[in-house]
Amino acid sequence: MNNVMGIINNNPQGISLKEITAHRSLASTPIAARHRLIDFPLSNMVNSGIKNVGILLESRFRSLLDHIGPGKAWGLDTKQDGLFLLPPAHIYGNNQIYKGDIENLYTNLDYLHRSTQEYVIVAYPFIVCNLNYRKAFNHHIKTGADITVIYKDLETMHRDSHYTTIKTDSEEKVLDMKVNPDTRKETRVSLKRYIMKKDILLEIIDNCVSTGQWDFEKNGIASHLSHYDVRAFPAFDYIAITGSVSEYYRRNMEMLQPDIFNNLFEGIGPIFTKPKDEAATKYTTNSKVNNLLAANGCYIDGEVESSVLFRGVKIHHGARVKNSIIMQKSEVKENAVLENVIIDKNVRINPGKELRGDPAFPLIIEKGSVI
Amino acid sequence: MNNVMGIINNNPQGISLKEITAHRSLASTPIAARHRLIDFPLSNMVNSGIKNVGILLESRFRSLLDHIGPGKAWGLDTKQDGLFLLPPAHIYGNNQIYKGDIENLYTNLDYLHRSTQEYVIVAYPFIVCNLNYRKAFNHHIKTGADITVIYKDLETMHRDSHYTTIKTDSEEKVLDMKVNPDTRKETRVSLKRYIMKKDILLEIIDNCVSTGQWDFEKNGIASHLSHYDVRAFPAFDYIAITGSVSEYYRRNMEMLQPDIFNNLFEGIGPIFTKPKDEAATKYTTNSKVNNLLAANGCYIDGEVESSVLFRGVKIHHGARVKNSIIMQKSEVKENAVLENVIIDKNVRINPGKELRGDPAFPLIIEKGSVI
Amino acid sequence: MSKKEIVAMLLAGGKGTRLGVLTKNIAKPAVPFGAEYRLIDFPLSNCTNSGIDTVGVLTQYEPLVLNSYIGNGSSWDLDRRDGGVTVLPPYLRETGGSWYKGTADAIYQNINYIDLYDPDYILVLSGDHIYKMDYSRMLAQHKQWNAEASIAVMEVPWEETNRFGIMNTDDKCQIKEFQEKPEEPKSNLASLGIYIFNWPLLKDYLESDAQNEDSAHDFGKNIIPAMLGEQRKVFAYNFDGYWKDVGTIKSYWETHMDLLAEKNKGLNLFDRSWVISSVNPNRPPQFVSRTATISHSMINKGTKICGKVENSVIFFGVEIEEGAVIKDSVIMPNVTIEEGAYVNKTIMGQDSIVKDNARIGVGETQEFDITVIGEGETISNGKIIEHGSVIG
Amino acid sequence: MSKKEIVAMLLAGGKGTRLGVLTKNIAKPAVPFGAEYRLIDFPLSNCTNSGIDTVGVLTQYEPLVLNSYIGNGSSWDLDRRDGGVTVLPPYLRETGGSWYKGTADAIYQNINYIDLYDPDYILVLSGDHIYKMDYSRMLAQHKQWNAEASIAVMEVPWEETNRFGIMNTDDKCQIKEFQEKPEEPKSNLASLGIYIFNWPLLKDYLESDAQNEDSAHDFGKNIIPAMLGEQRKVFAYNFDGYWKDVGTIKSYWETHMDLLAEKNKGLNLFDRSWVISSVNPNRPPQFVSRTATISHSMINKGTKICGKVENSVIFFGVEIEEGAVIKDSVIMPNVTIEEGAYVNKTIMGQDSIVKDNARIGVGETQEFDITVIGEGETISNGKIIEHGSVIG
Repeated sequence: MNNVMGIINNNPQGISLKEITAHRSLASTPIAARHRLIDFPLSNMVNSGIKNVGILLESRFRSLLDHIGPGKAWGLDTKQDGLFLLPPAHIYGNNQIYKGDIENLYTNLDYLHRSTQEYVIVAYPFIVCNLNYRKAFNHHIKTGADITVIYKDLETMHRDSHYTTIKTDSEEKVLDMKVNPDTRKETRVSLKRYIMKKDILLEIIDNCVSTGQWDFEKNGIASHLSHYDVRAFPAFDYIAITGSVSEYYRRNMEMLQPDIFNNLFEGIGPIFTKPKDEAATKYTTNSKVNNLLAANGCYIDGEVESSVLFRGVKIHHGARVKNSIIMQKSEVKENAVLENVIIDKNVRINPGKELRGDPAFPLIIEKGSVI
Repeated sequence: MNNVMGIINNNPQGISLKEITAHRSLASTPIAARHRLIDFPLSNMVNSGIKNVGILLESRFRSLLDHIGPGKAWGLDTKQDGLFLLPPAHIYGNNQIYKGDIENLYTNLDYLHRSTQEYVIVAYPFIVCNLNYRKAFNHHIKTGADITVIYKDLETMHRDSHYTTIKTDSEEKVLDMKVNPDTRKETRVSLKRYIMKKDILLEIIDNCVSTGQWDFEKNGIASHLSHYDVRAFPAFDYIAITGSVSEYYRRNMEMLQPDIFNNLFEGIGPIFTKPKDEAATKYTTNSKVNNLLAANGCYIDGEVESSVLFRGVKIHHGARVKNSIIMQKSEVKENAVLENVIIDKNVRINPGKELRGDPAFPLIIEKGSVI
Repeated sequence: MSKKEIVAMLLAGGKGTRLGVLTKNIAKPAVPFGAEYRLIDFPLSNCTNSGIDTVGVLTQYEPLVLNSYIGNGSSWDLDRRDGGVTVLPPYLRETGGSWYKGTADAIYQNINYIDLYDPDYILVLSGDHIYKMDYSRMLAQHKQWNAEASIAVMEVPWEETNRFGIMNTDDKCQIKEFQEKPEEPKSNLASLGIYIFNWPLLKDYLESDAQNEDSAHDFGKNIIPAMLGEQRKVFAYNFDGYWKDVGTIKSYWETHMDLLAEKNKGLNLFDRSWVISSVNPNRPPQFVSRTATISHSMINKGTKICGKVENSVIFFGVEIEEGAVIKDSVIMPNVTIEEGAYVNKTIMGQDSIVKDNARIGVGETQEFDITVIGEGETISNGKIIEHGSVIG
Repeated sequence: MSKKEIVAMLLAGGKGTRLGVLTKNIAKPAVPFGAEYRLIDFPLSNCTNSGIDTVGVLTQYEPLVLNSYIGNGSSWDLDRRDGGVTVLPPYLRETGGSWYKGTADAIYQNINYIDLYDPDYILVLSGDHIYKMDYSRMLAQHKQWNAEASIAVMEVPWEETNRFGIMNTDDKCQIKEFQEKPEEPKSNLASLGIYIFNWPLLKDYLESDAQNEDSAHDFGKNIIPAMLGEQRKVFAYNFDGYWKDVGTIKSYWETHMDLLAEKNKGLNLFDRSWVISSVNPNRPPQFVSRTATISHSMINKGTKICGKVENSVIFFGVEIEEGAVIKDSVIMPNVTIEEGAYVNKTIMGQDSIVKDNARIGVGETQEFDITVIGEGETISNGKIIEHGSVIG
């Protein structure tokens, strides 16, 4: 895979996780107790042997920069190739409106030109999976396709999600592709992992820019199915689409199931993340737990059921937490009660407070709040 | 100096090096054959024992990011403290106009709060020098001043520059401070290195923001000389103010003088820069050179006089280059003639072309041009 | 190389025979500790946190394991342009080569390494102590008092003085006498094996000690007494934090129980102002199933807990299956405890396996009899291991 | 540790006695080369550029210098999470320890290191050859032809065959016979000392070679002949780029003159597609004064040139004062040539000084008589050194 580079297309594309992405980019959204969304596509690429990865930055890139650093956790801190952070286009001027990811790619054309790899894989970070690209890439070479899209057959999809469906013929040629269809007709959902020659990506960028179109997936691929030979390649492992708050919540809860947890974390390759020195999690004599994902550095003196705890979370005596996601360093004080809640980082829930959301509409408590 | 952090105030402040800073921030402007402006303040801080440095990014930060990376060249790639890139404020929204550096500092208040150091040094990268802060810092502690400004007595200053003058009493207390005065009355010029307690910086930010003022130097210091005890501390080594294109050109030319070169590079501490693997510079049998600063990877087959050549520059047979600055990877083809010219990177000057500027108005050839 | 004010030399050479089967395949400083760490993480992190960026690690045995754990030192911010951490095994010279004969000889054989940095001071540390200490304070006292050598000491209970090297000081903290494990102690100030020396002076002592064929080449037995004999200015530095030598099975287990204690006796691993760093293995979050019960325990990431865990410390990579019960135990990395197994007051070595329904640590429990299962051992189905046994 | 397809073992043990005073204080692989590099930069950069990220460097002598040059390997992108570069000096074991007895013994003594990565193939390299080679192509041929061992070879002039190990192959490139410096060569294919072996097979050969007390434990003399004797599939890999052994003063100087040649004979250091990396010393730009004349030379950064430089290679940190003349010479790092001095066809060792008006390399010039000034030597005012002398 020395001949393949990766692009992580970290652009909003109309996706918002409301308060969760108010101050961070989608790619740096925390998930699964000790990860961020970008850990998955980045680890997948590295595990497949890709050594040159560009990440399109959107404007709220501070937390992403903190998390990724020079790419050391992924072994991408090299002098040749390695990790490249590609600034967004619209920060060069004062009054520009963000048009779409194509603009972002266009701004960083010189990076694409400079890279020596012949092929490129474009991946969107909000779809989480544990994937090795070797098979898909070999398939791409064998079929001689212009573009290969990786997909999964998903019987049920939630209306509140954000996904792209494809329709193929018997030879896996893509006949139709719909980005966020209002009515879903196809069961095959794109993993938003697109394999192609770099020259084709450059051609798509050029076509889009010169015709004033700005969405890579819609304008570059979906509307050019007659122009390019686009083929589909199936994935069978677990995937998590986190295209809306309810989907994001549901996916975190889903990972509490042992089979899904194992598939994601003990599957094809390790999922790397930025390491942080934290002591192991401490459970006191009062702790009562039942189905939990937890990072290190937590202190559990209360009751926790079916929840996801990030680094350094404190659940104090008598507090009860159920079906909730609690991010880094947040604290639930004595006898507080939480159910179906997403607590962002550095939040403090005061003693005795009760907060309840609904599984379909989890309550989100913004970063740094004291309640 | 474990108790001191650094802020590199990389903000335009009305300074423009025209085409040279069109696509890069001031801090990443190339200077002295193998450096960029930021190498100097950053090396000064590191050489003084400062281990925590924040760099205010302005919007064109891509080249700066490439150059600084994780701060390895400066030994700042540490887990605790180290280098922090502080994004500009105005990229968070689409329609905001850049107000001033205070806004930038304000956006990154949490970094300032999180840092454990008690003191802070704010330095502006467009003034180049080789400085150790220990003496100035000890002086700051001894006098008990609120703010210490480092200055140099400069008899002659060019009108086309960009500088701040100070007036002091016999005890070096600053009585008056003028940012870019139209008529210069004082010979003492601020090095734009300000030492203070972090609490005072925080107070200045707070004061400015709450009164709608946005310039750290003008609104934070110059207009508060009665409120704060501001003291001056003299520097005696060479300094180069690069506040305009003609100043930038003049300073590069000045470094061709052996005494200035020695003072800057063999003075107080080494000036670190991002290393790049390049072979040594090759001179052919045809080369004729006379006073030159050159980086590695150049190929000199022509005549070069009193010029500064950056990495990988090629001067072909019969070409004549005089009093010029030629940046990375630019090429001067056979028999071309250059005088008083600044050539940005990746430029090609075709065979036989003649380009002449004036020392006061050097001709600038934009990055990537073919002429 | 640029000059350094102080260079630390970490004596990590001990074979750790008192830790028995736990050090069969790994050097003592690499023994796992506290769910997340190895012993050597403590002195290395203390160095970094104290602003010491040049550390030589003296190791006696095949250096590969320690070398590969330490790597380039980046885990402790010790991958510095100048200095950083360097593993120093005994090596062959043109004139031959030899094992380090004692703690002083280990330093003596690496004079060249130290001289690269031309330091004013040398800090000598051990690799098997658990504590948090700011060495820069000790150095400050050393400089302020114009000492030639400083030794960190701690008050120990009078009844335990016969287990330590005891320092007798005058009222200005100057050490006048040193008693090794005395029957009749004159004070209860025990040496913690942490020394600061003026380097030029120490070099002289090391060189003359190296000539002395009767010497054991040991700091405690030879160098310090020689300095005291010549009325050198040797001062005590009083340390009042948590400090524990984990060189025995008993103290190793005890220290883990101290960690779990409600008021953890002073060793707070959660304190963000003095972080103990380690080589952070890349692992998924800990997974606690619906069938798990956890009480009064520390559990690392990369674990799967489906059974009952009580008063225990669980390292990464451990799986505890449904119905298994773990009590008062230390479970080292990558151990699997299968369904229905029972583990009581036991230290389980790395990569060991307890099969279905085996029972470990049964029978009458003596106060400090701990059961130990060696690295990679497998306890077969239904097997019963008596309390206090050592397997491996 | 994760499995690696191939691990490189770099034999950097040679004392380099043929380089004389240039290797008095530094191991041969650390000898400066080409204004900017050290010899070891070439095989290390070749590894990185070939996609090999795990390299063991076998060194015989006090490992500090090489250790500190190699550092954490980041200069060659060899500071990898898994693998990277590791310096492997001979070390003491419980059973004692010994010098590496030969090239094969050096690998034999480090079987444990190699087995950490469980590789399919081993690449064996030397530390004193200047060349650019894509080892991944050699590996591709090795795999495609189902070889058990592959040896890189190059055609040399027939009259020089008696200086090399000559490989006689059949028409399918399979090696049938090996002649060490033959008087009557059957081919002109010389071995470049670059081998790929299937690791399990090589391990067997190394183990039985280690038992053989009559063996010199050398790849060329023992391992390869043993394989050929047992009809193993040993293939030649033809290399047609620039390759030079710089193990003698003469070849070291010649290789520098090759570098300066207008059509530099195939070794292009400016080629960005195969960069040779080095530990980049932090230095100011080169400063060329108004009094300087430079012709047909390579000059590194961190130099100050005020005199005349002709047909020479100048390393970093060199100062050439006004009126000094340098001709056909190699000036190693941090040399000072004072006013009016004359240096002709000379290799100046690191940190040496030529005082005012001294003259080096005067008298009648024999074709390959090169003057050599050793590391740190000072040539006093006005002194005259005859052509062909060796000082130091």
